[in-house]
Amino acid sequence: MGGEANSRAHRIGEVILALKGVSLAFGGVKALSDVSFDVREHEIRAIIGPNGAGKSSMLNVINGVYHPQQGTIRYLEREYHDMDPHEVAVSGISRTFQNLALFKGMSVLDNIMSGRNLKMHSNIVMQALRMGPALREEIEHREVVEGIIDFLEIQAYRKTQVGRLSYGLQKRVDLARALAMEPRVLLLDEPMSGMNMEEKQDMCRFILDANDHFGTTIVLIEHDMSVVMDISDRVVVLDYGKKIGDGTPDEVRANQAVVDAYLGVSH
Amino acid sequence: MFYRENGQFKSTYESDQQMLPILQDRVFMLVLLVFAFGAVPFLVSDYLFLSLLIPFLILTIAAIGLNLLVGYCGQISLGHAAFMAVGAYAAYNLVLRVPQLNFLVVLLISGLIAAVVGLVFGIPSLRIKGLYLAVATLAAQFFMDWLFARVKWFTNYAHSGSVQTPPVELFGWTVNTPAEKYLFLLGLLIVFTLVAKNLVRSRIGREWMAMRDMDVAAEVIGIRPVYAKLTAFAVSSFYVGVAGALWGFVHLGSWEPLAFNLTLSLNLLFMIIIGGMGSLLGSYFGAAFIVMLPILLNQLPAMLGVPISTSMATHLELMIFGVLIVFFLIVEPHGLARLWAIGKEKLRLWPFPH
Amino acid sequence: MNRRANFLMLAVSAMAAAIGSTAAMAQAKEQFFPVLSYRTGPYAPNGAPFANGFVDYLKLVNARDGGINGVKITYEECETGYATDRGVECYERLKGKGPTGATLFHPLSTGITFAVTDKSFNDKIPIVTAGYGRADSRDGTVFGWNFPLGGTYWDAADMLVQHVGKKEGGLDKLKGKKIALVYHDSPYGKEPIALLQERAKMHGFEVLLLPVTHPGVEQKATWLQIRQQRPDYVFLWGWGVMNSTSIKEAVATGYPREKMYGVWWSGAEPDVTPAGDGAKGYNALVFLAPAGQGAVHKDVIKYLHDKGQGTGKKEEIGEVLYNRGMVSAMMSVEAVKRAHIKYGKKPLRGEEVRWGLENLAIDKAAIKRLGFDGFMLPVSTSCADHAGSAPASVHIWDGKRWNVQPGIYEADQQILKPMIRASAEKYAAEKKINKRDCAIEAG
Amino acid sequence: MRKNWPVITLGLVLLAGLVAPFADRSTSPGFYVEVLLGGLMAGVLYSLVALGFALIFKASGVFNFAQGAMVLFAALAVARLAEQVPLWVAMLIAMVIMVALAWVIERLVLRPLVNQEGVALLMATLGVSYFLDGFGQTIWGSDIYKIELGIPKEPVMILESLFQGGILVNKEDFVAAIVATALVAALALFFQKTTTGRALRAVADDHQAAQSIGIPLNRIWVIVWSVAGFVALVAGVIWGSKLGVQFSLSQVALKALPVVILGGFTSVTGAVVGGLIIGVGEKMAEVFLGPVMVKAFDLAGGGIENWFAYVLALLFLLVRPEGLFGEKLIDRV
Repeated sequence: MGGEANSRAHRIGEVILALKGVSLAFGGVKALSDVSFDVREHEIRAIIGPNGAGKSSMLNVINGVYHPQQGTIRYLEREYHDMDPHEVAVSGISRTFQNLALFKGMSVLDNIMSGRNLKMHSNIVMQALRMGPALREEIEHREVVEGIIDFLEIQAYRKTQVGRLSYGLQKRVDLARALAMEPRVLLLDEPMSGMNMEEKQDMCRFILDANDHFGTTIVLIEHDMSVVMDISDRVVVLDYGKKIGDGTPDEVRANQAVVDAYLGVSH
Repeated sequence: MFYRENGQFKSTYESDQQMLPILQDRVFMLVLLVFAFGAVPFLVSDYLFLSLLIPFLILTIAAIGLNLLVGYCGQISLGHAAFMAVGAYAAYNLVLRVPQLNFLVVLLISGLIAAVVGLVFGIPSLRIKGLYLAVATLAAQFFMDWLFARVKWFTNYAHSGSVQTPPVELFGWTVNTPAEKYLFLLGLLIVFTLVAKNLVRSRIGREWMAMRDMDVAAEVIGIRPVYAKLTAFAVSSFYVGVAGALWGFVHLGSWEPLAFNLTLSLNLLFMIIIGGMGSLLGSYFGAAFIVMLPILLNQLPAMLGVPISTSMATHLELMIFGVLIVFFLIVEPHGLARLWAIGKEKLRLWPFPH
Repeated sequence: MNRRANFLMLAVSAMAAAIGSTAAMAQAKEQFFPVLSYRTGPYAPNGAPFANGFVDYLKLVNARDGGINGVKITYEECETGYATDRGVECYERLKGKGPTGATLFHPLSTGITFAVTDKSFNDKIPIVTAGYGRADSRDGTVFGWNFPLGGTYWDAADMLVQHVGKKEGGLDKLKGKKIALVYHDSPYGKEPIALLQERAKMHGFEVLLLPVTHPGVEQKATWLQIRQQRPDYVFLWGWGVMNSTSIKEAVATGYPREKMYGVWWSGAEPDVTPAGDGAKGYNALVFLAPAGQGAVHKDVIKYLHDKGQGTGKKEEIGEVLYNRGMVSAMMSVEAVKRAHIKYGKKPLRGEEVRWGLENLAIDKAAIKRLGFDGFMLPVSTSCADHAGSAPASVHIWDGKRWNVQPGIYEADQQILKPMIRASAEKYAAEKKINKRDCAIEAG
Repeated sequence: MRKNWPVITLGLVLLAGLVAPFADRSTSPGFYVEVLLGGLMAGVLYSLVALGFALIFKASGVFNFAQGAMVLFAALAVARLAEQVPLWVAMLIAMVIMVALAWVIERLVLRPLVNQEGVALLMATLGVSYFLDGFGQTIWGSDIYKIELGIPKEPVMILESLFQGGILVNKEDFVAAIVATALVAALALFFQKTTTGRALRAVADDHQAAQSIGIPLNRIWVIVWSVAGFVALVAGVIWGSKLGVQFSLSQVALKALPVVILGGFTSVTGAVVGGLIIGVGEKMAEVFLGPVMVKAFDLAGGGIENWFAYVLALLFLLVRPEGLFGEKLIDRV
């Protein structure tokens, strides 16, 4: 597997995202305590851990949905105490959601198009009249979106309301929407949960392709150990909101604490 | 059998993004427009114009406006009649104080003023959601009711607080007879529908719907809730403000602050819920339903030759209205527009069941 | 299929309606009276007796006299619920009915009056507002179709000021006094404000404005303010439940009922009875029709109620609002009779009825002949003055019945006239109306 | 401390509002106390209706717009029945009718609409309220009817020694306030102490969990709507005896809406405290602030109490979206 990673078009680069001493609590419940880790450009970074370990909270901190009480986040040479979701999106981080946060009332096409919103600039009057730049823009971005639709092989469902799609397809639309933002860093929250083997393989391929073709840095939460170990460059392990391991898949696999806390219990 | 899209292929994205992609729909719409513009003015009595069609056309604009906010952006408002009032009083004062303005410009400015006021009252939506927001919007309703009743400048110091308007004039055309009013309003409604359609299938519409469907996810893909919600409030109030100005100038001709009270706000909400939230067509259905139903129910006993007192007829009307609302909510919570869509789907497959 | 069916229905109903309204049965010798009423909603307790009196009189004319000079009266009620939009719909619904269209309208709400005044110019149907409506509509040169017979709220306010002035021992004694106006927060309640302020300027008293929100059940704060400000008099401009609530709150805050004066719409039985003994000593203006029974009531009982044809309960015959309904109907019928002289004894159009209304002359003899002796004072109108003289008295509730006090008041037209002219001019300018010239029309 | 600052701010603002009238020297303490009492008495009644709202919302997530119509319906029933039978019998029968009504509403409206969105449910209750308005007037009539509780209506002077001019208190209002307070206390106890009350709270917290431990949801709903019907009955009788029983009663309930948003939809305490704050606040505002505003802006009359409560509630929500005592909701992704 390592060989494949080395043959990538984009070499793994410098650290672009780093969390330092992040703690997050809801009321009295601690979700994260003093977690630090970093992500390098173009790499696939996995976050693993048992249920309730604080993995999703981690992502939510990164894209500004939750505001941590302590710690800093360093992204693209800038230091933040907490992040603002809009700013995060503008600076090129996008994500998918564990429990599907698609826009259920909208078609597949509209869902993915909405991922392009930051790249569209025509004003509201032009949109109202659907004239000139607004119309051109719609068509331009539609072409990009069609490219993503082709890439993820969901052409047949373009105009279907996403609420009516199967779970696996919805996951793909979720990914498509995130990709439509042309992100530098893509956060994937259990992209393969609830999928069968074949769907999982497809999804793996998409993730790797995205990483390979577009050079997207990927931060991934996944339960399926074999997948994680297969595709990720480095793995961080959380348990009860604390980091208990960090390193290449092989290192993590060898880490006794991880084995006890996670692998040992879960499998 | 005749309603089918087979063989109609789209070769460009532009043609794929048409409003009515299916040929038969376009033909139907054309026939409908020709009928509405060409035939209705000659067929319909003044009573139908004044009591049904004109209120229907104006309230449809208002319902579309409210639907943009509630149905598309997911923000509830129980106080939209207040923004109608803003539009109406703005138009009244514009016509009064700047008489040389073209009425279309007056409408535009009134709408913009309503939009600004709507935006201000939309600010709470950034903090509160759902039913809390619904009740909070009542503040707009009661405050505006009060404001226009109390601040004398708005009513030009009318001693009874009631204002009257001159007939609408447009490029030398005085919109006076019921049929003229109908045509004028129909024209406006079509423009407003097209604009609304354009908005909801553009970026801004997608942002609204994203806010409605999953606000956290919307934020994460870079949609600013402030922008999305406030534009929805503003655009919605613009529509409703224009509808208010029309309601005052074209329908009532003279009104008091009570003309834009809570009942009207609730009726607007009924329109979009019964018609279908998040559907422009639904706004039409809902407005028609709410305008027609009470009048029909009120006259039904007399039409059927059942001799009952007017008070009984009104009580029956209230009861049936209530029952129908509950009935519709139970049978088709997505409104008449969904029924229409289902009907169309069936027609598409007809005569083959699958 | 669905939509085509819808369309067909719409088209058919549209055509049916069109045919129904135009193809009038021109031969029928009938005069159609639309009756806007409100028998439900917050104001039903007041609306019902009025409507019953109105309809009873119309029925009586048919039953006793065989119609107006042989022209049968037909009528249709339409429920407005005191709501303006419903009222306008009723107006539209009824204006074209009958062989000659609606005779005239009694909108029975100041709000509806404002709305339909607008339409009267096109439809050429008189709007009769007996004791309500727009104060400025007395001016027939601008308000060609409005007839505030029996006086407007400016008349009423003026008479009340005169009355309290007399009580104080002269209008000049009002200087430094404080009069609170507790009013229904609608065009109805706001109408008298202009006149009161004018009078206040003249005599140097202070007007305290206390609006009460529809429907008027929440008046605690209003009466606390009265308790704080201690006005010398309270004028009550309420309707429906608001009246009785005001009197109850006056009791609760200890404001003397003797110093409270209601307009003629705040001085009926439903207004005082809910307050029980507390209402004793409360005053109200009464114009045209105080409570009690006279010759015409006997006829109503004989021709209608004894035959089971009565509209409402027998007990309410003779109540203030019932009588007022009857008088309103009577004046309408008399207007038609008057117009028959000019146009012949046939069904008349609204335009022709207007002539009758503008040349109304109900003198003492006529009142007696019609059986209204003691229930109204003479009325006469002209093209320029659509209200005629509008005298009224004050009556006091003694806990059981209304007692009319001696002394008949009439508004000081010296004060009213310039105000009416100014207001009417403003209306004409806003609506872009060409004024009528009464001299030419008469010639 | 930091978390409570909106509440503290509100407290300070209200306190300032309470003190403000004395900026005008002519305010006499006696009159001030009268206004305060007037506000409290109005507030207790608001609390009562707000409690009806809160109960139903807590147990079934329904924002019950029909509360006002229920007040009217119950009052009409009592008034008309009392013409035939003694008052207490009339009230008993009316209570039976309200329970039957609760059952019908549960069966015909709520059950089919379970799992619908909040707005749809709100609209449904509006439908119910239209129906009740029409139905009530059809079977009971649309005149003004009386409910005679036998409380004297003449006011009494108290504390004449303490304040100049004494304080005018209306016995009727006073009795009403006591009854309402007792009812509020009883309901609070019912919620906290009885098994059914605890079951109701369980349902409110988690429908599925409540069902899984064997609390029958439908029965709970009938109970809670019956309780709301009972509250409506009491409010209707109190108001009806004060104002006369007629159509307008149904609109008084609108006054309770700002109370529930200020207090928090789900909170019994919130309904009570909110009612008092709003009752006192709007009377104070109308009597003391109103005339100042009229003078300052040359308004055509005061009447600010119509919106004051709403604006107060709204401003408060801006700093504390869940209301005074409501539960904070955390979005989970």
